[in-house]
Amino acid sequence: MLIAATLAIFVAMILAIIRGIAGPTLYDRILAVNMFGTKTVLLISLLGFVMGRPEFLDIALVYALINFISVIGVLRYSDTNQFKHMPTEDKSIRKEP
Amino acid sequence: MLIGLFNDWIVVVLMMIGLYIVIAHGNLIKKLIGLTIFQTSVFIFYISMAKIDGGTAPILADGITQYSNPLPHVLILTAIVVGIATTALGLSLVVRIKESYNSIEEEEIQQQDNDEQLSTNKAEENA
Amino acid sequence: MIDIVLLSLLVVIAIAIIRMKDLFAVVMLTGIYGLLSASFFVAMDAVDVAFTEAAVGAGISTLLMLVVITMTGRKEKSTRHKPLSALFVVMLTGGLLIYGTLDMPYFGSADAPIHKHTSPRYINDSMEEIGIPNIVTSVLASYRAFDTFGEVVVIFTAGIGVLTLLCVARSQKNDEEIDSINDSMHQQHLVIRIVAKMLIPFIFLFALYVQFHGDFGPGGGFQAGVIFASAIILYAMLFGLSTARKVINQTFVQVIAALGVLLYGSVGIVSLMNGGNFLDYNVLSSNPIAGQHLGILLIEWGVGCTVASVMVVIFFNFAGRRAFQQHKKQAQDKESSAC
Amino acid sequence: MIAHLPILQVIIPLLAAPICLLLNRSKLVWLFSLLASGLAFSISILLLQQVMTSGVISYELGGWQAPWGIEYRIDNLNAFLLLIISGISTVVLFAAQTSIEKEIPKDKHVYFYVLYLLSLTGMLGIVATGDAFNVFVFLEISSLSAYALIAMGNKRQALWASYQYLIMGTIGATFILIGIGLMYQMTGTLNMEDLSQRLPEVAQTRTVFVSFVFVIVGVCLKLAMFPLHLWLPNAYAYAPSIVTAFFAATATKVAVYLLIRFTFSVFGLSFSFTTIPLQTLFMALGLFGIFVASTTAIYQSNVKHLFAYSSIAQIGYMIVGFSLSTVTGLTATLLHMFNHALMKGAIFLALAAVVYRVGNVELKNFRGLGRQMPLTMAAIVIGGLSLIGVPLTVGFVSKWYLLTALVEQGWWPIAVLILLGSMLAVVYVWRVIEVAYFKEPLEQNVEVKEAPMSFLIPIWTLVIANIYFGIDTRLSVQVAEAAAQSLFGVSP
Amino acid sequence: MDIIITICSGFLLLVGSFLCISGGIGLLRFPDFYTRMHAVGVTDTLGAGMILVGLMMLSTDFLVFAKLVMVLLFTLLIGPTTSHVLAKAAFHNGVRPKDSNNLEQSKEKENTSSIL
Repeated sequence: MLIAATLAIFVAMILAIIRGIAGPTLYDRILAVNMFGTKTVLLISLLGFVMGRPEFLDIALVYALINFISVIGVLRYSDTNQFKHMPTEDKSIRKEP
Repeated sequence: MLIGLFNDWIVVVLMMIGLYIVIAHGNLIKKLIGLTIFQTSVFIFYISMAKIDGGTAPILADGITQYSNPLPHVLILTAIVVGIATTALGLSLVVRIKESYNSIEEEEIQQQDNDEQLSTNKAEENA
Repeated sequence: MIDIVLLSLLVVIAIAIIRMKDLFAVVMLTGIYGLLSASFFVAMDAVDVAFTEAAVGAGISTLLMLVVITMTGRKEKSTRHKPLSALFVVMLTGGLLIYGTLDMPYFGSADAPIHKHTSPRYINDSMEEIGIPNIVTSVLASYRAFDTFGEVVVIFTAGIGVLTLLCVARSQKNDEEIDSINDSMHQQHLVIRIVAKMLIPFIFLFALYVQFHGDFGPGGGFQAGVIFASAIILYAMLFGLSTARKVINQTFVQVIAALGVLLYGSVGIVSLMNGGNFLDYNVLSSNPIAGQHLGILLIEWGVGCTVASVMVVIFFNFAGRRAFQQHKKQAQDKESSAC
Repeated sequence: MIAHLPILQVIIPLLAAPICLLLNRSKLVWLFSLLASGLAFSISILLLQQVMTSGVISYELGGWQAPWGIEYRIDNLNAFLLLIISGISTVVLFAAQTSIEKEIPKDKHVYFYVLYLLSLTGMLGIVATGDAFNVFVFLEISSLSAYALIAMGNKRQALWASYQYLIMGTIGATFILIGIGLMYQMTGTLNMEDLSQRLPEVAQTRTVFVSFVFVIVGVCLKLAMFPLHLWLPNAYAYAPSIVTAFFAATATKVAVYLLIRFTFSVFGLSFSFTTIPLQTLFMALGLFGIFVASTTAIYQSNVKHLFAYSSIAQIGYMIVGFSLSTVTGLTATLLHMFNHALMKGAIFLALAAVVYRVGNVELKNFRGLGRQMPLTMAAIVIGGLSLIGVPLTVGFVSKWYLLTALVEQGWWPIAVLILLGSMLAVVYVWRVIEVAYFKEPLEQNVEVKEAPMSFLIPIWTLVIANIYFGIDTRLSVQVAEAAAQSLFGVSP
Repeated sequence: MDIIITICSGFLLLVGSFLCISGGIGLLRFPDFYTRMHAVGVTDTLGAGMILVGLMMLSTDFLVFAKLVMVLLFTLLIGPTTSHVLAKAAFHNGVRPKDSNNLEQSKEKENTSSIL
């Protein structure tokens, strides 16, 4: 059963990578990275149980943490010109940041 | 034969991709990323060297006899930190180069340097 | 079997990185590349290495590249200069390496020479000589402690190098201006700030757990330092750099970095004074095992301090430079609009 | 304390760096780093005496025996290099404070000294260690601090030169890492002594051959040998002049030491020179390097570029001596390392004095310096003469040993080529002398005065050493001979 | 007793992995950014929760159980937050949902709005 779950997670990771490479807009790619991160967390925990070494769970926790911080970092710096001027409400289509 | 060495061949392919990026691409950040890929593939080569079939992680636990070799892990811990140190220094250089040359493409920077060199030589002739 | 799948995924991503033009996407793919190689290390039982690679490879380097890209622009010019000579050099080295792999011991074979000569002693005797279950930490901190000392100095050098290049003399004036921007940021990031307020203490606690758990499970000075620094970086990203600088100012962090290296060196000097060789922990206290534990604990603490403070210094300098550039652009906009 | 000398040699500058960061006042930090470098210099003298009397010293770090722990092995070769590096660094540090006054902004002086001490530690660490992976770690320390130091130059080209050096240097270091990894894979040990015993039985495998090629290419990248030297001229020309003086005299010597250590001690003489035609390859590259570098040096308008290219030519001489693989050939290389350090140290320190007074080192600013800065120009003249190899100077000694080694092997034509190479050196040295002594100074350089004392003392100590070791060659030749014998004696 | 546990955990793992795969397929097939967001956001948190609870059932000693609880809590906390921040940033930067009624009008808007 564990092996089946690991294979499923692998398939999900490959799908995420396809979207990551193909994704037209930047935010599709951030979404792919986010999904890829959560899938790696699951993969590591499952590997921990498949290989019978439960120490792996610390690494799974760090993965989730790092994934969270890098996605926040990407979003924080992707809308770069947010600080140029006060963000008005009716934000029309943004030109190249 | 194939299965045994397949791992190393993929690592060699990764190394060559990293080296190709460093040499062929003009963008300075792309070069640094190529360098990271090149170094990460060397780490993967070291770690796949240390693995024993049926061996588990080198943390002593009762009831387990076969452990993978811990020494390459120690070497790679050092090498990862060296890699991030070089990347951080390279990125700070890229920021300063962008500020002074206003471009991070290798050809443009080289062009600006050559023009500056020519202008100083010309100034020297008529001086 | 798992590793072949992971390696082929890595090759796919590396090829995608070659073809991508938009640097943002390339940095994202580098993040995925770091995560994938870290999970490869987990599959290869390299637990500590996976820890560090994830925290450093996928976390810090992606963040740094992001900050640099916001300063230098996202588009990469498409001209590939001298691709043929690059291809030739790459083919040459690749062919040489493949030629070299023909005589290598097969992957995972137990009778390879490296499993015979030095490492049997590490695996069998490390429990009696040093007494901690995690062999990687015992080799890292005791058998080859000088390598780790060199490595702490490498990180310290990188921190000083980034400081010399990006250090910006901050005037008091532009701090108030940045604070005004901060208020606008507040209502932008309301949700994430509340979640971050909940998370950051937990991350600090987790970092300390990793620091002191290094002897029994995966973990140690480097990983703890990087996690500690990433919590501070999260705080700086969300609550603004100037508030973060008020909490942790530049000189304080430099002092901690220097103290970390000195702590590591002084453990060596003390063992010199007690008559052992440099970094010989047996002489640190009455019975050797306690000495080893004490020595490893102290140097892990030194490593943790230095790595955390250098990572914070590096991020603060990059973000500080970005704020400095934006501030200069604003000043120019004002002048151009004013005159 | 005497037993702990090998490790103190590296630890004192290493711990001095963070202490300097804590002190944080540039005057105090300068004195402290001068003290640390002087201490390292005196330790290296003691070590040299100890090695000359009692043979190889082995120091186990952490108290673990050799192949399991890291071991410091100091033999004649190491001690000789340690002496050169710490000596040059002490002399150069003497002039550092006044020189960086003009070239580096005030708030960065402390960081300059910290990076200087770290690069000194890196070089001492590479030379003193007997563990292959430890070489890589300390190589990274010295390279990282070198990139940061070069990037502190005031012109914008310094940033670009430092970036190129970073890319080339990291590729070189990673090649060395691959080489060490392959060696480790086939023998299972990282200790150099242990490697030299265990390599012969696996020497015929392809992996060891590839690891040898990778290590040699990586070291040649660091060495700036002829085809891989592109990063050196810009890096040395645009860096702050004190940094150039320090690196020109020591950085390439450390790489030459690595080349010698890996080919002779680790892989063994028989393996290194039979698997690939190392002898003819290195001889050809060395000679080619001498001629190409000397001719490009002649057309340079910037004097720092000129002497940077001449450094590449001098490395060519060392490579030719190394490729002979005979005792006298190796002695010639070791002698030339020592002499080249003295020559280049003196010349680049004098250039630092010129930069301090005139502002830049373009050839047109050198007009009439012969009269305005007599002592500095005299130092450049004597350094130039010893570059050419005029008798009574230290350059002549190393050229003499190189020629005898060549003649011993019966290669007359190559000896003639070496003499032709020295003639090229005459041309570019004469270009500098002619401008300095026979041209009227430009109008803005008229009121240039002599360099301050803090420059003249180190410059003239090196110049006097240049002449003294040119005449009384007992000390340098005896140490170089002993080192060469120990290398040939060591390998079976 | 433990047969029930293995069956339960097996069932949970199966459903969890099915959810993950469906999230992946949703990521690829949905036409527009926000629909993909929805697909991933939902299946991520639920699928991960399921698998982790399934693993909790299998875990023997308490330490492993505690770590799994922490991983579960952490994923449940950051999953929705990241989706929220992602959607907010995307909307802020002009990525407009593709409304189905006037498909062609949104067609030209789609290519102008997608930044890259």
